[in-house]
Amino acid sequence: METMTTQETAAAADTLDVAKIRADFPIFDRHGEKPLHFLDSAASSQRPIQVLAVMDEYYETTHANVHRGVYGLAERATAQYEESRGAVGAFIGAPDPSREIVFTKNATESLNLVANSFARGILAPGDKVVLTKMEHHANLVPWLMVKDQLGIEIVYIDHDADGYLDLDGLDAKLDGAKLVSLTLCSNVLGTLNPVKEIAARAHAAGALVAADGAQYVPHIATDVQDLGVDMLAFTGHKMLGPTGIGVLWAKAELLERMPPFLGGGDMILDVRLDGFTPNELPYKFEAGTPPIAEAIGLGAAVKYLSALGMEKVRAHEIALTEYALGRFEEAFGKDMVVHGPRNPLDRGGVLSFAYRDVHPHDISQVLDQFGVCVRAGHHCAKPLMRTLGVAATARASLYIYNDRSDVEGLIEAIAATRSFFG
Amino acid sequence: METMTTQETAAAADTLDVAKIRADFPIFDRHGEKPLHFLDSAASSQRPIQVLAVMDEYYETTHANVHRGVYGLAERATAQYEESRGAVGAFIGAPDPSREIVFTKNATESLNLVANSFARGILAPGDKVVLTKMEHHANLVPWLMVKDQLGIEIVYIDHDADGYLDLDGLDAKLDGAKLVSLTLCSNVLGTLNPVKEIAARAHAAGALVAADGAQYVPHIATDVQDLGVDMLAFTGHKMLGPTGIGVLWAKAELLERMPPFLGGGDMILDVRLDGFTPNELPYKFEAGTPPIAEAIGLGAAVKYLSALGMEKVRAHEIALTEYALGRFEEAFGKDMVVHGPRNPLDRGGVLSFAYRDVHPHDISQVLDQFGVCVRAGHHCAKPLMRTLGVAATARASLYIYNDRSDVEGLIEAIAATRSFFG
Amino acid sequence: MQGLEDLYREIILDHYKNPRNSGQLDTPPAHRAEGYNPLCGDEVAVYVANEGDKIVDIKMSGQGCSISRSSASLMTVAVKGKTVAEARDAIRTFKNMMSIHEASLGAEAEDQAAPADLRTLGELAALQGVVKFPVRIKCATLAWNTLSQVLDEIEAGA
Amino acid sequence: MQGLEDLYREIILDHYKNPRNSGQLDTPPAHRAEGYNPLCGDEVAVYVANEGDKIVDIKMSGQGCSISRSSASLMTVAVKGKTVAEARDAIRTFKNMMSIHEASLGAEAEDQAAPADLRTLGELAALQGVVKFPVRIKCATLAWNTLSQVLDEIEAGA
Ligand SMILES: Cc1ncc(COP(=O)(O)O)c(C=O)c1O
Ligand SMILES: Cc1ncc(COP(=O)(O)O)c(C=O)c1O
Repeated sequence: METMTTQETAAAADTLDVAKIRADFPIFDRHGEKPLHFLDSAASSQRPIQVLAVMDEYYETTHANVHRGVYGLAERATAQYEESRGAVGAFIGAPDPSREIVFTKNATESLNLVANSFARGILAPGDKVVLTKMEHHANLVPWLMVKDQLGIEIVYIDHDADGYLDLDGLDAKLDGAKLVSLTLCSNVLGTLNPVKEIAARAHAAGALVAADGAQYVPHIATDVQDLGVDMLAFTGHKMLGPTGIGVLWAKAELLERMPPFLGGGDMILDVRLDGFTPNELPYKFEAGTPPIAEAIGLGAAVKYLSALGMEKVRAHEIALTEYALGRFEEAFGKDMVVHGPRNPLDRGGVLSFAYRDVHPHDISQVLDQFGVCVRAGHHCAKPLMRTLGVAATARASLYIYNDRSDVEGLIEAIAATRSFFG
Repeated sequence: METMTTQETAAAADTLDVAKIRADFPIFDRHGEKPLHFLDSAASSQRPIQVLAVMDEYYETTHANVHRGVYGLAERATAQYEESRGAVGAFIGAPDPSREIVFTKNATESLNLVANSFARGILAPGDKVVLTKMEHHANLVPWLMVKDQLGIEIVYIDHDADGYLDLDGLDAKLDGAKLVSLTLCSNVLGTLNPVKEIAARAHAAGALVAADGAQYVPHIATDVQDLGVDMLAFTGHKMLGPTGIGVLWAKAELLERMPPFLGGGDMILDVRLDGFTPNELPYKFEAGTPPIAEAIGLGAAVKYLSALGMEKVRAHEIALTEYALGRFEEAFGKDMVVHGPRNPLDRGGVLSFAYRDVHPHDISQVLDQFGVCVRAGHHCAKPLMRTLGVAATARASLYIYNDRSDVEGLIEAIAATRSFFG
Repeated sequence: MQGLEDLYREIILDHYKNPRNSGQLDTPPAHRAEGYNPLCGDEVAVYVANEGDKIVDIKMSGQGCSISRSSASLMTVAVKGKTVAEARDAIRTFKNMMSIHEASLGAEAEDQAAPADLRTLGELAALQGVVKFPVRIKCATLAWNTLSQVLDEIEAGA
Repeated sequence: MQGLEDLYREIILDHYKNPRNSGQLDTPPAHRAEGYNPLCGDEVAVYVANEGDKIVDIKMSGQGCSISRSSASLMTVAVKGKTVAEARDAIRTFKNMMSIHEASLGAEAEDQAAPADLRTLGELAALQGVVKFPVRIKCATLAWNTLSQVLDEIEAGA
């Protein structure tokens, strides 16, 4: 999937000035006394002052409900909200942001929108939907619900022990399928899935492709047209944006065919006591007062990321992943197992690991005493946990404000678990 | 519905210090040059610094994803989020907030949750649901969708020319009904519906009662037990909270019976490749990363409102409504028609009006030149517009930061429409 | 209120108070389409009677604000007696005039209305002030989009 | 790491590394229930063999962290040989100990565990430090909630 060599990426990484970046994130100064090794951005990232300031400025100077007001404040609020739509669309290479970007509350709602809308208007009982066994619950449970309600068939793509999808039997699985929905980057294994290839083969088989970009869009320059997918879901809080905002991008002609999901204000052209006419794109899918300030905050977040340069963000993460994998090996040898692909070019900056037989909860607890924040649990991917043969993993995840000192802090803290767990 | 006399309420109103309140709302200083007569809080209110500060503080010192982290930040974030649940529950008299308060993105999602969950697990084809003809689209379109999908019957309670519900034929309508879903306060007419009576009669007939409190909870002390409803939906941005946060309260035993709506992280106990087990209340209904900062902001908003005292808030609005109705009469006589009940005790602070034959859009446009913000349109209540025999109305709505000067500003601006529209 | 004078030009107020070609035509033989503005509930119905590709009569009815009503009235005057192709030109020119704002917001700038075109607009140029009030652009274009639908229907039927 | 010493007491680590009553019992005659911690994926199965209202044998199996495993192990020791009513008392006492934090967060304070109760807890008191780590309370109570389900089943069947 990647075209740079590791050398090139390491060189590019030097250009991301982590100290300068950290200065933009108040939490590193203000969270408490210990230094903060925040290694849980895959669960939720932190926010720079630039994003917080834009939202405050909006509330303090401009707020009014959007789309329905003639007066100046409402007009300015609407313009800012719609500009964010444009900025977010541009960030992922959407050909027609003003029609194709739907704001939701999180990636989960985006994926539920897809599943429910497909269930209501596109799928028929018995239709086949293809998922992978490494999906986040957000791209799994909505389909299990559709299965219960409509009686569709769900077929899963397997993966091997290193976390690579097994594409051998893919064509048989695609045969007759209506939709493939898969993650661009596993939130547990870090695997970057070969979505371009899968999309091409799915399209050849007549299936549409939905992508879960929650762990991808924040980290890797994204171009929906290049990826070749039909839909893309992602979430603001993992990419420097506020909580409460998610995105669904889909091709306009597909959105036109999809029936609405949530009903209410803004999503209608007309309502009678016996029926309604849906509004134009994208409003048809935006029922009720949208997360206005949050959308504007996400607009500021993508501006911040674009200013850094997504190529550099990615290069930084590759270099840091490579560094971490090397240092783990040095420090712990066989005592530490990192799940997922070995090659840093094949993975995002997500490092799920097992250390000896210390339970992830206990690891995370001890690490917290060192100011090291990692997630412990099933990471909303219980079926994947089962194929890994574990109940939970510890997961350290990297982002733009992390550097080698965080990796060293992590290693020191992991070593300290031995004082309790021998 | 109200027990105070107008005299009493007028006296109580003097105790709300509007000048002091306005000082808490930066937008009045910062929106631009003209004085701001913000009379569109029914569409969305403004926010006090107290709310913005709590959210900034959260992001700058505490943020991490909730519910899944063992480390300190995540624990503190979770505690703050759950404390807000408690505060919001206490604000509406919920007997068991930690299980009964579901955070959503807005009232619209809350009402969609009810409609979809009922459709999936409680209603059967042919079942009867009772609405009113003054519902906001948010409490109408979801049911029209359920009607399409499941084939339920929707029966409407009428209202008279003054905006009072017509309860004469109610028992026949309730006969065999499974659910009554109605607004506590019309966002167009201002009517405060006799929900206690309707709930009692609905329960006697074996029907459940869902209430849309979007225009009620921000303005009137709310006690779900006293109202006697089974469910209550409302929205943060109309009550000094941020955008992106809504609430559904429902009785725990009802939530237990309701199947989940959105699927994803946090709402499951277990997921297998062929099915899932939903989580406990209220998490079962909170799929994905919730609007964390927004919930915390709403917690701060209800704290602000509670400190003012909801009895005083209501008294202030009654007094100001009374003043406005009197002044309109004086200034415009028959040239101005205000929709809804005449008696200020029977209505919320929402004043939809027609002025001569000037179109609401034109009224709002002219008013904007005077810094007077009113909404013009169908207010997401198209069926009600049809019974009113208009395509749109202009609507001025009052809140804690409005006073007589806003009413005077409104009157002056309305008079000025004559320079264009004779 | 100098801002408002730009919006509420005299011609506009005149067409609002005295709409031209208000009413309905029998369908068939005339063609008809309806437009809504979901933001404000405005509605318009446009009726076109054609002979071949010539618009021999046009009427409009509905409810709306001064901008939407006057724009509809001005439109009927502008296209009555014209050919379908000429009417499409007028629609394009008018919508270009209205999209100046949208273009400046970053939307694609299609083929911008040349000044010459604006001159051909005649009285319609009075609606130019709407561009400064972006929310009202939808009011101004409602009737034109609806006319466009009627023309589609005529050409589909032909 | 003084905070952690409160959590990871020696008794706890001992029960974690050398769990007592680990394993399964045949069902029937034994009764069985399963518990999940959805936050972390921990699972426990509790097996109880009873004679009348007496718990004659108890086993537990599953996966979990030191707190959840040691709590399960300590629980089996605490209730083995006790009556169902005594076991329910133990559950109540234990959960009260764990709810001090929740109570301070505003939840209702039910019948607070009296100090006397804590003394009757014996080794279980080692888990008291968990209260300072609210996220781990669910780990500590998992087995107890599961035992409670098994007891419900036994009493329902009786
Ligand atoms: C009566 C009523 N119900 C529901 C809503 C929907 O609220 P929201 O747009 O925040 O979902 C509104 C406000 O628009 C309302 O006035
Ligand atoms: C791969 C993946 N998909 C979807 C989600 C859901 O995102 P959210 O919780 O913001 O809806 C997440 C994050 O939790 C994720 O990692």
